[in-house]
Amino acid sequence: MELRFTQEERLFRDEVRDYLRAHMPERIRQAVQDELPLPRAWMVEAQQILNRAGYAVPHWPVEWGGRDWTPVQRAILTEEIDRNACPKPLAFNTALVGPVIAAFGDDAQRRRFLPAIANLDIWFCQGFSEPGSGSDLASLKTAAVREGDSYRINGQKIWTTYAQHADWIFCLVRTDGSGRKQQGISFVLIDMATPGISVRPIHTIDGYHHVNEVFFDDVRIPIENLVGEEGRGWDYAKYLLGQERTSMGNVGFVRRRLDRVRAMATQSGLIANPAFRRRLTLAEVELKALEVTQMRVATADRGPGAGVDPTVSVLKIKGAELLQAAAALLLETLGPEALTAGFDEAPDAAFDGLDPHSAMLSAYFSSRKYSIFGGSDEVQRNILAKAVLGLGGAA
Amino acid sequence: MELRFTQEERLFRDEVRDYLRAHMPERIRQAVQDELPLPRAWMVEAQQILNRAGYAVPHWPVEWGGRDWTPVQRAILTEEIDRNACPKPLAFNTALVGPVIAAFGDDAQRRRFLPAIANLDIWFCQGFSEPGSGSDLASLKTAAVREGDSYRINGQKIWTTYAQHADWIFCLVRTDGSGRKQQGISFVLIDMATPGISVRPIHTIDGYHHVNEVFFDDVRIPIENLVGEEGRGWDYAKYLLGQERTSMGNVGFVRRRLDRVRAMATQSGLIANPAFRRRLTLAEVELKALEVTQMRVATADRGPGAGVDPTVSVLKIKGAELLQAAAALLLETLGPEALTAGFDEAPDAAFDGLDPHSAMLSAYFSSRKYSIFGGSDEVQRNILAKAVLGLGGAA
Amino acid sequence: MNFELDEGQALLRESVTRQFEALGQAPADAQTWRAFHDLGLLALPFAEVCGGLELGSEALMLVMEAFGRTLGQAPYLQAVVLAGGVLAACEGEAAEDALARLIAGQSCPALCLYEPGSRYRWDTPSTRATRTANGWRLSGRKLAVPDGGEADLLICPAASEDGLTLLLVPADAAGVTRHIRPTPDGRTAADIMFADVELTVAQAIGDVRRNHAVLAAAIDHAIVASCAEAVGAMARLIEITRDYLAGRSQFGVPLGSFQALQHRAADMLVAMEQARSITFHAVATLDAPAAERTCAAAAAKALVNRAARFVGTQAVQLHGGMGLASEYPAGRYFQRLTVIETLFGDTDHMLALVEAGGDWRK
Amino acid sequence: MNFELDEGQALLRESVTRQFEALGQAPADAQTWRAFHDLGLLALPFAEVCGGLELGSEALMLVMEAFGRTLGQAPYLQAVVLAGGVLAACEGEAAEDALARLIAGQSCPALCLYEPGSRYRWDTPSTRATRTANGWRLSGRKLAVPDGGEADLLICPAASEDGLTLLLVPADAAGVTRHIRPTPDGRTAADIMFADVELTVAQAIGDVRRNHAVLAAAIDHAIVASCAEAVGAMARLIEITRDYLAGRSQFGVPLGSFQALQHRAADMLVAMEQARSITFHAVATLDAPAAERTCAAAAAKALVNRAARFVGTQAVQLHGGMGLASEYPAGRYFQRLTVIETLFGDTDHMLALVEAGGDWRK
Repeated sequence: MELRFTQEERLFRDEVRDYLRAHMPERIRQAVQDELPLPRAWMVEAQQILNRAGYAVPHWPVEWGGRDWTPVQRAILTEEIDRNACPKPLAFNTALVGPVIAAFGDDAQRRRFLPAIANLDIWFCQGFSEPGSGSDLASLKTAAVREGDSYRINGQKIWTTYAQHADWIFCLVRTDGSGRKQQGISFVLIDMATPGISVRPIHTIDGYHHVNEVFFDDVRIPIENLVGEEGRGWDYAKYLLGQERTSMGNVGFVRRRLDRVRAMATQSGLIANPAFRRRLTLAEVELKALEVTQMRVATADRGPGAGVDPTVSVLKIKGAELLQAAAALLLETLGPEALTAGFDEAPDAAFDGLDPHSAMLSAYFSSRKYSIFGGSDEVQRNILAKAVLGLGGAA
Repeated sequence: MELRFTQEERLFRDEVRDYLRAHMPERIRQAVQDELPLPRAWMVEAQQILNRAGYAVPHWPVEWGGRDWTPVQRAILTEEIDRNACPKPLAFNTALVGPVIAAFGDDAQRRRFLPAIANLDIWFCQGFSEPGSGSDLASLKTAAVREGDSYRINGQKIWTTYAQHADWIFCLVRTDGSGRKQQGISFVLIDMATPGISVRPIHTIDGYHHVNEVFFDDVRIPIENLVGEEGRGWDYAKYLLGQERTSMGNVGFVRRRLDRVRAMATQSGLIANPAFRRRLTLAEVELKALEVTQMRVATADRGPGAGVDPTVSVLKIKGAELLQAAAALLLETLGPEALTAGFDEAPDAAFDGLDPHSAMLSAYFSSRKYSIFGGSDEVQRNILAKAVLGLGGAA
Repeated sequence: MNFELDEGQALLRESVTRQFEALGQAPADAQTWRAFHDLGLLALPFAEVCGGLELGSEALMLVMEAFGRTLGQAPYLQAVVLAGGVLAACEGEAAEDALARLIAGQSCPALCLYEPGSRYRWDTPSTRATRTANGWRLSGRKLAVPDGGEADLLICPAASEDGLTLLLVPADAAGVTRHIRPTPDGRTAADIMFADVELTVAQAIGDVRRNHAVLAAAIDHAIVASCAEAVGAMARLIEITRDYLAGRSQFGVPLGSFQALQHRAADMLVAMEQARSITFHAVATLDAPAAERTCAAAAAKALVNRAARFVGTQAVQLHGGMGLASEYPAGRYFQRLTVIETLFGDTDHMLALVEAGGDWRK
Repeated sequence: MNFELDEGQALLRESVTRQFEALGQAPADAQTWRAFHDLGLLALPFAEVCGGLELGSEALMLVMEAFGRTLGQAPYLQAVVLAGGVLAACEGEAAEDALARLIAGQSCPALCLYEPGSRYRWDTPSTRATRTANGWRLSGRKLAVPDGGEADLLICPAASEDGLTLLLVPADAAGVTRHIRPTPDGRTAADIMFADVELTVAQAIGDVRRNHAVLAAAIDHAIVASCAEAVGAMARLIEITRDYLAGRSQFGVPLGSFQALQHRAADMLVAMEQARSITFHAVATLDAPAAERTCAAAAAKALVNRAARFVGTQAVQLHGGMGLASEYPAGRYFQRLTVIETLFGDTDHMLALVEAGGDWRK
């Protein structure tokens, strides 16, 4: 048991921090700090800066750009990226489709995609959820019918983040409808430029456009775009659930938001209100605990494919709760000005001159998604009840 | 719609208040104020003072001592009894067994029991719950076998409040095990002096002895002690659930406890802490809302037998929550002295000279029961989900 | 005491709700305002001597609740309850004229309360009114005036040598600049700059010795009206959520059969009913002495704010992704409830007002 | 950074837990104390030069967690961590002797911190020490000293002309009166009156310039130890609750199959794991500079208090009536967790300490 960072770990943290501060442009860090929606080009630029230092995909196999780091080092990297207000590597690329291709793709797929995924030369979006599937992902209906050397795909995906930016989409599709619903699901890669794909924006209550519906109408893709074996897509999706564990708590994000609340409240004098201050202090204390929980999850990392670690659910639930609590404090800090602190600009509009207040009310509404997407709070509690507490068979 | 008390209602309230203050002995009111456990004799004395003014059983039929009051008047009485720190009439007598005998008993039972019940000349306790039944009351197993002119009863009841004080017990017993579990249940009255009855105290975490197990070992009772028809006991029990609605919120009790917190905090200076003060103010505001909710429930009274009004569940849930919140504020107010503010005396021990602090920590632990007994919070939420929201069929 | 609607109240609620549903949630326009006029809504709270209907606080509560249920977009709270409340309490020709035009549906006034750094305190404005040869010169900045972009007449409290002065400023007066910004409920609010606006003597309404009391009363009425609106919105949002849970299946069973979701919905109901109860109390106290009235209004808003947040966020949660999409109703109710939270004061501010009122518990 | 136990720690935890389970929850007696001595527990935190084992904060945390799991009744927190911590930090023969006797199992000291009206402030006692010809005369009243009735030696902070003075008072000294009262966890606490107690010069231990720092450090260590105890108690209470839910049926199905109860149990787990994490942080900060150490300890206690209340009350709720009965374990864990809440400071006090520490967030 070593509850403190070692000297090596502290040196590593300083190295990461120095690189980020030296290389990430101030305009990008400021926009992240202000929680403004970033233009696509900035996100690509940021990821390439990370990738240049080996910071985009350290958890990948070394031959594909990974670094042979300890779990603590990887957790430190994630935290420093967040703490220094750098954009995180695009999770769909680096945490989701990349590891699947690395583990289950063939060599041709690996060579074609992995370097481009790491460098965000190809932008992937995720096609898992469907209308009506909700948390019951395996009930998906989008069908891929084998016709010679290709699949013909028909169906619809929903809540597809950044589909409007994406070059490719990775999808779970049904290639066989005869068995249990978890069987007959396959994992395919689809070029968004393929004829028959259409994207419809879903505007969300934060006033922005992040998510979309994606429609597939007789979309033909070559069978080379199948990853792994036909019918094993559900296994690969479950493999993914064991990945991307250390960033689930959004620790650095919460920290930035709480720091912002404290700075604003100090400037406005609200900090002198002890009742407000106690709430802020409590959130900061909870965050400190969450930082340790994150490190516990990180150091308990049991490698890819080891399945679900239930403590991840603690991290996910509490991270969402704190992000929402911080958003509520932000709202309180704004006072009557909260009314107009957002909703002022179209997404990806001309970026300069945005009021730094303008995204704060959006942040409040946007925060609700953290307890819904990526495995809702309710799903996480089911996992805890079943896996840790041995309570199951519930309706 | 008349959101204020009428002139008549205000006069009625003053009349009740004046009587209570003039006739209820100060020592009894002080003990209630201090939340000390009352000796049996004091409870009898208090109820007889109420009964003399027609305040013990105003909701009963007029010929048996009831008053033809409006629901608002009855609610005002309940609140004034609580607010002026008077002991409430024993619910087992006046709210539970009395109305059942009045509605379903025969004339001999009415004459024999109702006046004595109203005046607490006979003290009844309740034998509904059994080990293992929990919220599933109808699963009860205590059996009454008909043998000539008597029943032979064997079984066990649990959580029987004041069994140690009681002269009689009213019980749900199984007279027929062949049909659905709700069928074959009968409602009987049993003299606690009957051979074969034994009472075992259950000591609770508040340090007191309120509840008991009651064992029936070949207990013989005359069939005259059956109330109503054999096999209809479950209907009578459900009828009871429609009674005693206005006191479920414990509004006056919460008020007294919060007033005590404010007085103590003012004396100690804790009230100057704004964070504490906000919590107290919020509780007081919630209580004000609960007072109105209670009046809404009272004025929506649809008469006996109309079945369950789901708004009662709001009252029950919120009343328990506030009583517990007030107990927590009491704990906070005590500071380090909380450690020794209770558990000092045996129940019903010599009463004089008890430290007025001595029951406060007991009150904290005792408060937990309000969300468990009388239909747990979970049962109340099931009722709301089903009756008001139309959501049902849950596990 | 009795919480049932009488015949007239039931009729009012029914007709208003039907009309609001017919108007839908389109942005308010002149036609809407005309319909409000024809329904008598613009005259509803005002004394008969001013040409009002004097229907009382309970009637206003029912109208606001119907607003909440239907997510009505018209600036009724601002123009009629808040600004109208100030105009009705001020003597003098200018105020009387302005009120008459409001009742006639010819004017839509707005009260400008908050300033940079003021938070929810409105009684010590930095905006200054100075005397000139012809009347007054007004300078200052007001923030986040709800529906202030739609107003043709601005009531601007300012500090002057006399005390708290109320000035009636036409929205198109020289020196007035409005920055109109969208608010999350699909409406707008205005940041308003008054730069050396020249006003006549007659444009100062009211009496400086009474202005504080006039504003306090109008704000308390508007606070209670906003509580009633929130109660209506919560009640409807709970129905929407119930319908969603009952109608949608997951893992082969209706969402509504999951006990954890049922209990959440039950808790939303509990919060809403408590909010309704405290709103009743505040309505019943609107005619009480000022200190008591302010305490009751603040107490109501404190609890309504908490309930609005709980009901709003949990409705979104129970809707899953659908709750986040602007095109579905749940999120829009959450947005309006959030806006109401920020009006007149957050929970902490309201609790502090209750405390400042001294012994309000009776 | 690494949260796995090393071999020695795993061994310590195992042997201590086994021993504690064997001792059961009977009131602590001389035999228990002897067993603690033999296990090395009385020497565990102290420096080797004093005859201690110097095993470090992590080892103490493991011991306290085992205490919590088994509801151990011995006055270890009071005698070894709190009073022992003060003795070990004071120079001079009297303190050294007292510590040696503690380590040898021959003495059971207690530190008297709070007074009537002091709430959780211990640094400005009203208890007075005045100089006499032979040493000191001590007068005052201390409240609610946990396990103070079992102590043979009392450490009493008092105000004197020199400053904050620490006096070693044999519990049977003339002028000492103890009122021993049961506490809800089945143990006792003492209200202690010091009435003109005559003491020698040597009975004033420590150095008035350092006494505040010595007490602060010992209290912080005890706070963190109490956090670890609470974490152990919560972890065990969650297991007990899980077993109850899994083993008991209602309406024909196991209680544990009701989703609302499952989710409550899951929330208890979340609260406990967060409490464990912040306790790790506090343990890791015990050797940091005083301000940082106090902040971390206070932060831990704040979160542990909240978790203890949630886990305790919900365990009782999930047990139904059984949770209220003293003879079942759930209620007893709740009782001990409630006592821990009242030790050293409630949540509000702890958050205020965190705030007073300035910028503790790094």
